[in-house]
Amino acid sequence: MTSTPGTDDKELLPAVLDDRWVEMYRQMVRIRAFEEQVNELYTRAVMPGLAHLYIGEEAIAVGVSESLHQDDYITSTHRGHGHCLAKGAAPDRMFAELLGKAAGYCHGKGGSMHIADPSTGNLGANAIVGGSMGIATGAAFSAKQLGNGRVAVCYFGEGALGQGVLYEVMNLASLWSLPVLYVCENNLYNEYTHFTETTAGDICARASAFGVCAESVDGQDVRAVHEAALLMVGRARRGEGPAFLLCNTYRYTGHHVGDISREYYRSKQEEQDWKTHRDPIRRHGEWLMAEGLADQAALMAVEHEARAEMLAAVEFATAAPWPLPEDVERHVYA
Amino acid sequence: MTSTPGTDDKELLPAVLDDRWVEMYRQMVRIRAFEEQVNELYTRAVMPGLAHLYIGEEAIAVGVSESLHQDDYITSTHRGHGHCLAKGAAPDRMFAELLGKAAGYCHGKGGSMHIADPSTGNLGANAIVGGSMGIATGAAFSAKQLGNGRVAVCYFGEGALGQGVLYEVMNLASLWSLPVLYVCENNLYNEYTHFTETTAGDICARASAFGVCAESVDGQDVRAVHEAALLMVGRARRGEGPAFLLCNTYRYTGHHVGDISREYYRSKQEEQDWKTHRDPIRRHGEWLMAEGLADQAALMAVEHEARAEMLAAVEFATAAPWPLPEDVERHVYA
Amino acid sequence: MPDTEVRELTFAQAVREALAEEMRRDSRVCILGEDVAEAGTPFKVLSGLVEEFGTTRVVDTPISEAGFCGVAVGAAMTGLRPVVDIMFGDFLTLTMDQLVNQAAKIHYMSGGRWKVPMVVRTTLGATRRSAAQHSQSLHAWFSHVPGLKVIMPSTPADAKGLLKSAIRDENPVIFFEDKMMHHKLRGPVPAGDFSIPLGVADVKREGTDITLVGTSSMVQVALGAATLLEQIGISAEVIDPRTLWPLDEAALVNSARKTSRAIVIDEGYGRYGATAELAAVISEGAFYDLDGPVIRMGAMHVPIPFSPPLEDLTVPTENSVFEAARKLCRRA
Amino acid sequence: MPDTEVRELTFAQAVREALAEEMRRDSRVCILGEDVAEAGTPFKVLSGLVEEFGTTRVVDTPISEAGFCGVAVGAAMTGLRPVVDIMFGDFLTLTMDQLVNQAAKIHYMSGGRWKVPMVVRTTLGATRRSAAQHSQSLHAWFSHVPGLKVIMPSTPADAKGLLKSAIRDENPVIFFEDKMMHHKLRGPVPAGDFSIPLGVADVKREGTDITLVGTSSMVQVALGAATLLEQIGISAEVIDPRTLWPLDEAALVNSARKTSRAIVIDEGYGRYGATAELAAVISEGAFYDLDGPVIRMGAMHVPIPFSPPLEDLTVPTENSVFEAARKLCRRA
Ligand SMILES: Cc1ncc(C[n+]2csc(CCOP(=O)(O)OP(=O)(O)O)c2C)c(N)n1
Ligand SMILES: Cc1ncc(C[n+]2csc(CCOP(=O)(O)OP(=O)(O)O)c2C)c(N)n1
Ligand SMILES: [Mg+2]
Ligand SMILES: [Mg+2]
Repeated sequence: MTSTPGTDDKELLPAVLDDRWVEMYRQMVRIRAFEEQVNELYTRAVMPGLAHLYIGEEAIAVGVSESLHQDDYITSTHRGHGHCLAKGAAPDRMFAELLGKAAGYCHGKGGSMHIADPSTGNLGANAIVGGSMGIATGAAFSAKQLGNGRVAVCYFGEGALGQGVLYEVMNLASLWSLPVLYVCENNLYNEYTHFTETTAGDICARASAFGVCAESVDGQDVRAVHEAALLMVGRARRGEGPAFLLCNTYRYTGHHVGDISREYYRSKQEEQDWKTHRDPIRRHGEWLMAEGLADQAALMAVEHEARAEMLAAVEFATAAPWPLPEDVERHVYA
Repeated sequence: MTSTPGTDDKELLPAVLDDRWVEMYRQMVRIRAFEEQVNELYTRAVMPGLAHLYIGEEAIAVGVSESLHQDDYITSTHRGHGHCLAKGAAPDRMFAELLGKAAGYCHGKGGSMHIADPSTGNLGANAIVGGSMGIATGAAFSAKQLGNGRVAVCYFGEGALGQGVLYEVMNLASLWSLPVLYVCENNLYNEYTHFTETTAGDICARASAFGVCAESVDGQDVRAVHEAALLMVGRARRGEGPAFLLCNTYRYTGHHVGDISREYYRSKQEEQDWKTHRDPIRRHGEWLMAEGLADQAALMAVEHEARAEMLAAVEFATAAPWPLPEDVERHVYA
Repeated sequence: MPDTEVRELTFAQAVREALAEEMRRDSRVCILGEDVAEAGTPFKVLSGLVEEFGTTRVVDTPISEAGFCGVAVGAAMTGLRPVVDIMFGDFLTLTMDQLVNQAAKIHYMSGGRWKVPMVVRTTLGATRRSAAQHSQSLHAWFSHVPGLKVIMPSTPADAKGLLKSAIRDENPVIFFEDKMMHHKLRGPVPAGDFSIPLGVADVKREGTDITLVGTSSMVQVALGAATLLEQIGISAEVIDPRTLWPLDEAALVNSARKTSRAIVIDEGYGRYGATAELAAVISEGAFYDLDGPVIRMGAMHVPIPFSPPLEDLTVPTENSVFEAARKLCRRA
Repeated sequence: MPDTEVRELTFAQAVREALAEEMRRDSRVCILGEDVAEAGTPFKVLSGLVEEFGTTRVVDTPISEAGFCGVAVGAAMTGLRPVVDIMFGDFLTLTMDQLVNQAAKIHYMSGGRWKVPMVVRTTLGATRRSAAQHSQSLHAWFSHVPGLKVIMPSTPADAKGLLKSAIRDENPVIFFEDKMMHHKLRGPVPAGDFSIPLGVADVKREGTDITLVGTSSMVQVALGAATLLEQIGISAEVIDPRTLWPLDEAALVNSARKTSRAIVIDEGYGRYGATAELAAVISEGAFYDLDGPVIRMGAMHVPIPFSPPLEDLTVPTENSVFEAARKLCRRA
């Protein structure tokens, strides 16, 4: 985001890193470090339920979020940690939520799939595939009616292209020129099924048929994502209507943390190819160095800091207390 | 339809009329005569509830149905009388249904919006806008699985483009190459709202984005409709997949029989223009005469016969008995 | 004192008045639905509103019930107070994910951090010759779902007072209007600002021998039956819970304890419906005072048929309620 | 006698066996759903079926619940017998128009001329740490709708026998599986063709002092409570209706008349849920034999929370049922 994110250590970074491209590197690294800790918690059987990791897809949330203001809205998905962090969520309260603790963003009531936070414009992650498309479009409807200049971003996986409500709300957004950006993260799989088995025709054409401006980018290239998002967010903010950004990407790990044996639906070779040749963090780091925007040591420092930040956050969450029994009946009605 | 329809008087027509184009004229005239009687029944307060007339749109149902076999499937809409008749339904049993009589196609339980008839492949009219898109696609799924060579036609108004399920099932039909034809009847209005206020982008592009072969035709030209339908049905039957036929048309009368004062949503002038310049029956009649396929007298005879047929059918239905009280609990479960 | 003036209005006029007053009071209130603007809905309930408030606040939508309900959820979270129009209650089937998985749960799932102050106005009721897909009364489904409130007004005054409370409520509220009442039922309605709290039942008629609990359309049926019962010397009390959730359990239980007999009447399907809950609440609370089991009367367990003589068999009537009450009282 | 052989199977194995046997018997039976083929569903219930029956009969779909349910409706009308897989019962919200306005009503609306022989297999149940949108038990909604049948198996044998009946039924049937049972609950299951008629309750344990009516997941809870009650000298009868519609009312009523006390336990939300209907049926039928009101126990009226200590408070447990039963018996 162009406004200052919520964590403290950011201010401590050396001046040379105080550059947007470097900031994006840092955000991607933070997301990956967060997810690695999630996996760790799961492996240690400390985390209740499951979680869906964003590792490999970091460039999308970061490239998009860096084009937003703090009070712009996002909606997120079951694979939502990256979206939340990139929009400014604090890792400690996120981990607390993942562990079901009272200090979590949702008082422990939401868990991994429901992180929500008004202070960063996060309308909520959603465990229903396609479940937040209406919500994001509605936030854009408010922004237009109230004239507050905000933009709403709706993240979803390519599997959500199967949900009819997407076409209903794209039609509405187009008719009413709403400031909403639909960001489709095509990581090739709907759970355990390749998207080509579930997705006919042409993805971007599905949006443009509704008069929604559509474009496809390399989702492993944070600069490409960011530049496209900047353009689309700008259009939307100027009242020029909705846009659809297709980001081609890959999830490195399982559909969820428990999805360990994946060879029946994809090869180890395919996974390795993406990790080796298209890793968004490594690619961006190499570019930063080539451009002289950062050196190896600076990038290493970013990684160390991120890891330290996440370890501290895990520690906070682990030590945090559970909600009280009487909390179970609170928040049913406002 | 290419197979013989269910009514008897057809066999009595002179030999010169035994031609497909003349048959289509006859079918259009029958539909209009049917609908005029429906309006009459409503005006006389004999018909329970409401009905949605197909007057002005006859060329579509006729042009499409004439490309189908008797055992091909159709699904229809709230504005369904024309679809049912063109597929071979008998007017007497239809009127009986409209009056809620036991002799009706559905034992009086369905009424105007639910005419269904397995013997003519009519899977049912539907009072939910978009409600039969899944059903038609499912019938095509069966046809493919069972290898029986049938095709399913799904009729709907342009208002149904607002229902997300259309995009869900077009995706399925495209992925699985199902023999289904989506026929969109764009009569310019969703009830009392012009379709441009509800429909963004490009209608045919919405289908082709899903890999569904799409084409737009003049829905007031029965030959144009028929030729497009023949092609699409042929493709589908050969296993080449689904198609989408956009038919541009107009309803001459109200959204339903009670919609009398329409000037707040459309002008009398607009209505008159369509009736005068684009009437499908008159245009086709003129063409038949110009081609020497029929003379004025023959066309007049068709009209007289149709009117007589419909009057007899109304008489049958009026005299028919109500269902018995105990019928109310029959047919809940098979 | 224009605020205490009472006029005779139709049910539809009362609904429209509530909306107009709330829209004047609060610029965040807006209406979304099919043919709500110039057409004023097919039921002509909203006629005149677009002329006063314009098309940015009275918004015609495509036929996309899921889509525009979803938009309303998001709009409600971010500063508006949308009132959604779902023409026939049967079309709620298309909105269940938006209302049940999203609207109802967002406040709770977010630990109280987001709110969804929206109203869904919709219809219920049969006997309109509209057949199986336009005649359902599906309010029991929503009453089953924590996070939603469910309102069932039975008079023009209740319609106005409860709709105003619904619009001011911070939660998603489903407001069911009997479509047969819109223009047929007239009644006194206070002018000006007048609201009725949610969760307070109303005694529509006092009585001593039997309690008739009616909802929405069935309140008039119960009142009609009470008149018939009076003629044979049975004094029936008619109670209208007005909101199914929150539910004024005490009012139902106290009346049944007083009369020692109860019949609950609702136009939804009879099995696994609202009558089951109302009967269970009364049975639990008044068990030791009841002379006989609570009788439930709802729509017959059949899809609503089109044919008039069949359709008329499917819903409780004054006569069928009268007969059931008579039997229950005699048995005691 | 291979047909009377009885093996220990998990609930998931029993479901799979029923499907495999029916698919072998009848080539019209096919499966539609997300990740049903190679993945065998995320719950691994269908593993192995695609290997035997191929991808034309075990069909992976896009994430389009409304769309593929609709396809199943049409396919059922035209010669197939589809079994649809809706992964989490919460996703049924997306299929309500297809199931309620279409599948449930087509036979009736067509005057008996079309039939819709299809099965929807889906899941219910909380305590899996899946939070509010993946933990609901929405069977009450479907039981409310004429034209649908609703099955709630509680043991592997019931799952097999009832699923086979569902597939052979000529109507749309919703089949709810408790997702916590799939791999945790084992039990004896007859090999070969073995079906259980719909509408016949099962006495899971005989007793004389109190009737515990449990559905699906709550049958084990009731049995656990019965064991605890036995230790304090209370003999509990545990009845499982097995199908909520058709409902074996006589079995419930007769048991309650015998014991004079009843508790109904169901994992759906407690208000306007299945417990209300079951309690009302018992109250109506056994009124004069009951010592006290029928007690209802369902999920707390809250969206299911993620946090484990909170989630565990929301559903009835052996202990809470034991306490309620003890109270009811003491009071008598
Ligand atoms: C409506 C609905 N259907 C099914 C599911 C189960 N489900 C959870 S994630 C998922 C796959 C989603 O794929 P995609 O949208 O591509 O997101 P990804 O997991 O790849 O990020 C499915 C089917 C769900 N949560 N919601
Ligand atoms: C899901 C649903 N929403 C709304 C309606 C109410 N309704 C009936 S017909 C209609 C307009 C349909 O327009 P269109 O599809 O263009 O068909 P036309 O009437 O023009 O033939 C509407 C909104 C309905 N029946 N079903
Ligand atoms: Mg994906
Ligand atoms: Mg139209």
